[in-house]
Amino acid sequence: MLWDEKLVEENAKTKNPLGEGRVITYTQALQEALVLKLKQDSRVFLLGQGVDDPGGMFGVTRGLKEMFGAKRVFDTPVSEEGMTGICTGAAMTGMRPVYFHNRPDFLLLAFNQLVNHASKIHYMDAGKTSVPLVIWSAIGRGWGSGPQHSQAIQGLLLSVPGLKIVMPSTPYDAKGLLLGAIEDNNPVIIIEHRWLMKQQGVVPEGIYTIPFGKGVYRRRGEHLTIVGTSQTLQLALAAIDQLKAEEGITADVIDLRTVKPLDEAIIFESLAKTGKLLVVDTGWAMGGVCAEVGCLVAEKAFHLLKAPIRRIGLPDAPSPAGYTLEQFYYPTDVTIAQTIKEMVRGK
Amino acid sequence: MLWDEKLVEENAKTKNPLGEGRVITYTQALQEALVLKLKQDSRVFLLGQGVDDPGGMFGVTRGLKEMFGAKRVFDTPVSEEGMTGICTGAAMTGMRPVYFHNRPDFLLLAFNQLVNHASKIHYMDAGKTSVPLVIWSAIGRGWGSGPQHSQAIQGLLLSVPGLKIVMPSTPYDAKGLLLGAIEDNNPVIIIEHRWLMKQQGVVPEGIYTIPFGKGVYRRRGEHLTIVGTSQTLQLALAAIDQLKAEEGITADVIDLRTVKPLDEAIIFESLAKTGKLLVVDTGWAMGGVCAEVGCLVAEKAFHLLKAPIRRIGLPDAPSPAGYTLEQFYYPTDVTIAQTIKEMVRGK
Amino acid sequence: MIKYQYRGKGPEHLLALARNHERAQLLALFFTMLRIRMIEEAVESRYHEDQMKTPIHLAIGQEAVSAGYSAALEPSDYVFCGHRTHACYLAKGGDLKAMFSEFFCRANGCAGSRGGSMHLLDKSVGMMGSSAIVAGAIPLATGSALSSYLKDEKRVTTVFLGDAAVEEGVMWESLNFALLKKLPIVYVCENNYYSVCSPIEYRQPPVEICKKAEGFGALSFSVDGNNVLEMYEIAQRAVAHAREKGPVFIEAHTYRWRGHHGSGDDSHTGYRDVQELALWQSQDPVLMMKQVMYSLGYLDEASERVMREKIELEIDAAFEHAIHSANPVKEDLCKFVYSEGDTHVVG
Amino acid sequence: MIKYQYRGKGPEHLLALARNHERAQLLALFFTMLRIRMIEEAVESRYHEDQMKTPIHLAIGQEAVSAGYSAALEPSDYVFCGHRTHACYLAKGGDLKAMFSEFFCRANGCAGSRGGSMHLLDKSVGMMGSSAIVAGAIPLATGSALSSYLKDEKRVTTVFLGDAAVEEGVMWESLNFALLKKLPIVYVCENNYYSVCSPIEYRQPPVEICKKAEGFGALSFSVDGNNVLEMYEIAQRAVAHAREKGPVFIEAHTYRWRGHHGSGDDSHTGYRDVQELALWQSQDPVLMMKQVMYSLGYLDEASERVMREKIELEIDAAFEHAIHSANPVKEDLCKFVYSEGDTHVVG
Ligand SMILES: Cc1ncc(C[n+]2csc(CCOP(=O)(O)OP(=O)(O)O)c2C)c(N)n1
Ligand SMILES: Cc1ncc(C[n+]2csc(CCOP(=O)(O)OP(=O)(O)O)c2C)c(N)n1
Ligand SMILES: [Mg+2]
Ligand SMILES: [Mg+2]
Repeated sequence: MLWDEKLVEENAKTKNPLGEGRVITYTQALQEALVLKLKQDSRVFLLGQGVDDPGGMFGVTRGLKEMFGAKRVFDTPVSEEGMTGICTGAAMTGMRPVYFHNRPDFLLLAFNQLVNHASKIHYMDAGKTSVPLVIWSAIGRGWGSGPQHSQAIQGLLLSVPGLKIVMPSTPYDAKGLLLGAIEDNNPVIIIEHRWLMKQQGVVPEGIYTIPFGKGVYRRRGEHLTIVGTSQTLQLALAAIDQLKAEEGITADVIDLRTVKPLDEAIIFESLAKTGKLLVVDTGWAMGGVCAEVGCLVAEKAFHLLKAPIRRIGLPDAPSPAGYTLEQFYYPTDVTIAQTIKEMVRGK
Repeated sequence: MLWDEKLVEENAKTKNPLGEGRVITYTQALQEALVLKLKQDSRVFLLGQGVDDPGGMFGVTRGLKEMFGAKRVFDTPVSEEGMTGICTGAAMTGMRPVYFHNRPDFLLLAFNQLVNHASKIHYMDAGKTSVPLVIWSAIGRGWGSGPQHSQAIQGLLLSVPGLKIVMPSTPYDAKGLLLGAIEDNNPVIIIEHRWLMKQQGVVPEGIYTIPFGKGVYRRRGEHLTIVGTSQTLQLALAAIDQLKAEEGITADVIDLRTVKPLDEAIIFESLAKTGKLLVVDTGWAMGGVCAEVGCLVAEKAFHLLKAPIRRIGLPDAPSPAGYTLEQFYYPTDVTIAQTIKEMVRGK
Repeated sequence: MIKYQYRGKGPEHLLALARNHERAQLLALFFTMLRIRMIEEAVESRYHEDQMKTPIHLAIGQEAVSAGYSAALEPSDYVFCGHRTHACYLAKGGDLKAMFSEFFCRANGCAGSRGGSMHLLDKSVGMMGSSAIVAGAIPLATGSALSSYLKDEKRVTTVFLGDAAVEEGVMWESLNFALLKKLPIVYVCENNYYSVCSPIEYRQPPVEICKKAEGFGALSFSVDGNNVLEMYEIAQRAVAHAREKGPVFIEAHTYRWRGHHGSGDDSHTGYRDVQELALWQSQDPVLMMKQVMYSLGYLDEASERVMREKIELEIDAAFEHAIHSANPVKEDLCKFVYSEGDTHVVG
Repeated sequence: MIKYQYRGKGPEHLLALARNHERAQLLALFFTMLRIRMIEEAVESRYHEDQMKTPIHLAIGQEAVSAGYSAALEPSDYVFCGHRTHACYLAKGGDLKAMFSEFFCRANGCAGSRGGSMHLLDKSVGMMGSSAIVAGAIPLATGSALSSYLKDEKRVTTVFLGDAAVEEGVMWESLNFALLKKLPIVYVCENNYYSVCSPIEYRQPPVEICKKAEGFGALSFSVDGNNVLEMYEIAQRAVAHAREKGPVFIEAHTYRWRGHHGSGDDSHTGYRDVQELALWQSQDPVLMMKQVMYSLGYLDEASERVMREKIELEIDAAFEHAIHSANPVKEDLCKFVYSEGDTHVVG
């Protein structure tokens, strides 16, 4: 097994799921959401490169073609812009496509359809047309994927009106947010992370949805507020758990779940207590989710802030392919812990 | 003449150019830069849809085909992604393309080549290849252009490593920054604004360049710091000039000139005096240039801040086509003045 | 120099074809064309008043394409188009009042003043929408055809596009997918030889557009787009084929009499020869058909006058309607950014 | 089920063609193929060690395409390719040590460990670069050909692409532009019938890829990509045509023996029939050529052994080199994000 697959698997093993109930993996949770919706709603269909192949999108879509037929679950040409427009057109005319990509990097081919079309049609048509479209992709960090295969591009889409952007971090959320995305009448981009795919978690059976724009506390604490999503939030949790054990440092850790819409209230609520903000994101620190959350707080909750905001994302460089350079590139629980310590010690 | 052309023309007439020297228009200044470089450097060539037609990109490229030949100044197919890659490939192999678009909206078709290729190749090739490419476009606000023809998308590109983003606001800067862009060895995106094209200004003859990442004070004052670029900065200047005359409110007004790289030092320098920051931008307020500048200050100059940051950009909605809706959509000198007053009065 | 010759078979051929059609059908076709012509001329005649604050892309000279083609469609069939919307919208039965209201930026415009002239839609008659992005509607229409395939409907979707739209790669991505799934779609390319002021020879090598589509495997036709009956007959074959067997591509040769946008001819600017325009005007699709109608005795001065008066009345009423309709209000601005609509499940 | 038959003329034809070529030429071609095969097998045999932390896309089974084609190029000609880089890089003369260093993520890798296996380049031999984005290199290569046109050079640029790359619209945008300007470029499509695990029948209607290119107006060839001499002969014609007259498109039919990426065959997963693989393996391009060499008396066991030993020594030395080279250091991470290089003016 390759180094990063091993890492992901081990990581999944060491982290035991919290709570009571049925335990399944992240990919199983996602698949369950798809099965439920495919059964319930004949308008839903799945497509994407290799959606029906033996890999089946990390296993998420494996077997679904056999279950629901080749008409509703199908492979596509390698034509991201065209297929995004085709999905948009299908959504405009009554269907509910769920379009899978292996990596968010490939969404860059479809920005015209995403930004100029899918996200604007409801507005442009004065509400007469809706575009219930789900676009799914998983950040491909690791395995030497390199500059064109590891990007986290949510920051590039954050300011686009009409889009919703979902970034789950647990199997429970992954399922509930995907169900919510399929039910939503707008284009929803789901950005998963490859490194979460083998995670286990408690996941209820049946349909449930997690509201968009509502964050959740993953930890409660005193010294600072940490805000983020997805895999970087998991790192932050590891960091704070360690710091709590070692140095008694605690934090409110807020999982935003969706970055657009973005739950301002929960951030302000927490800051009223802690006065210190750390924003973490899988994308570039500059100009993306970190910047938006940081600015939002400096704008609307300035009086709550007791210290400078800190942000942890990627440096202003493309993601390098090589293993060693990758180690320098990505934040880790250790580097996050370091920043937390600086913030708490007031350095 | 259409309403917005009239407006732009009148605006240009009422604003008399400051300073001594030769006065020319914004488009003349841009053309001059092109002529100088085409004469000086045989590697430079110009292309774009209609670059050689009677319109000639607001007049910027008019007559250049006749002057430099159809081989070096040429029209292109309507293939933005392809042509961006073609320009990138030409730049990789020793040429220096200047690629013109009427509107930034069309750049969205080329995000794959811009973000996955042009901006990454130098890094990906470990410095062995450079991509000296200039991409020029002008925000198409007005004339009922609507959601797909008026966008200011600099915010979407801000976090992309390897790109430079230039947003001039005066004829002098437009020429000097374009000259600098053509001399730069990296992909440079120039985002102009249609409403500035008829402006007059003092512009030196010959070649001069304006360094990237160096802002400039357009006004000096006491009560707050206003940071921005392009046409919105012009509105902010109108607002503060009015407020100074009427109420004695003064501001440091900083024109960033380039948003990537971004001049942090000048912002912090000014904030040390004023303690209050207003960021203005032609793009969406959320997640773009405003967010980055705001967060930057809350992160690195928090101790200088005496009040919440404010940002003025576009609301979280597509740009509507209709005249009346446009009036509600865009910030004006009046709405900016209102915000400034609130900030100074400490509301 | 005349670059683009009329290559059709002229009025005699129109007359010959006319003999195979019913009087009523011929009258209806003529009426559709005449109505489009008169509406376009009326819009043009008022455009200088600057009350229609929207770009206009007049179809004058190209009426036979939409008129002839759309007559072969069922009311339940769908149409999409690009920026040159007027004729497609009217030929499909789009509401004139709602169109004029849109031009006048009124709240009751067909796109609620959000879209302007480049975004006309009337879903009650199957006019599904348009995109101001060249080729942007092509995948949308293909997606609409995918919906029909998924729903086992016999509905045909048609998309009108210009000669420049085939330069966008998404045209070929869409056609490839449509052929792969044998979708019920017709691509109607109005080749008027220009993209804005760029002649086709600056954008494409000398290869027939329909040959490209043929190379991809589509049933393809080359048609005299100034001959409404040739257009109609080919459309009938195309629509029947699309409904039962799959994609069809039609290249209709025609010519735009006015400037790319706005009112009036712009040949004097030099990008095309006035002789070329004169040549094509001598093959006026409306006049040719009128003469055929006269020579067949299906129309005379009196009945033509009745027709014209009817259309004039309709136009006047529509202008009245638009001019006296209300502008949008501030609260409208941020409506319809997101669809809150039902998520009704279809079992 | 065997979906994709071998359609070439088999070993007899190879032998027949061989009679028209010099012994030295044939030996050189065989050596190139054998070297690629042995290098690929060596990489594969060590991949499980997990020291080459990079995705690999092996060319085993497809060697004749790059080997035969590249023999027709001048050293000064340029080559670009996609993610399946190894054979193209080696056939153009790329440095093996730098390639292995890249695989081992070393600082002295050909892309400085930034690009990984999907970004091989060696500009000293005209191997200009590659893109991990399907079809991403196609416009880059077209731009390189544009450079040659602008510089009045006789250099030919070639881009290798897969059968899926023609599904990206940018392929057709690029070809259209190349034909428009008659650029010196050859597009070599290696049709191995699969994109990852997706058979071509899921992605394209049953139309020959080269017919599409022909429809666009390109001189097009369909070639047995397992026959190195057919490949070489067509390449000579293609390169000569490209150098003097303009674009050529070659579709080379071949087959990938290993999984899409990584090591080993993956036919057992069910996306392709093991019989199909066996069929194509019975048309082994390297073995076929070897047998021809033996039957012509140009090679015998002794001379073959000498060849193999030479290659083995080279491979061992290259592994030694790579394994003992230094990893990048932290300071390398943010190098080369921007080019500070000269802006030397060429008059
Ligand atoms: C992606 C994109 N690029 C450029 C433009 C600018 N543009 C608007 S209309 C037009 C001409 C299109 O020509 P054609 O498709 O032949 O249609 P016609 O106007 O002749 O009907 C162009 C280039 C655009 N709207 N979208
Ligand atoms: C734009 C884009 N979409 C999807 C992918 C994922 N991907 C990587 S390789 C590949 C297969 C390409 O198949 P083909 O072009 O036939 O080349 P082959 O691997 O067969 O040599 C795909 C789909 C990608 N890299 N880029
Ligand atoms: Mg046209
Ligand atoms: Mg393939």
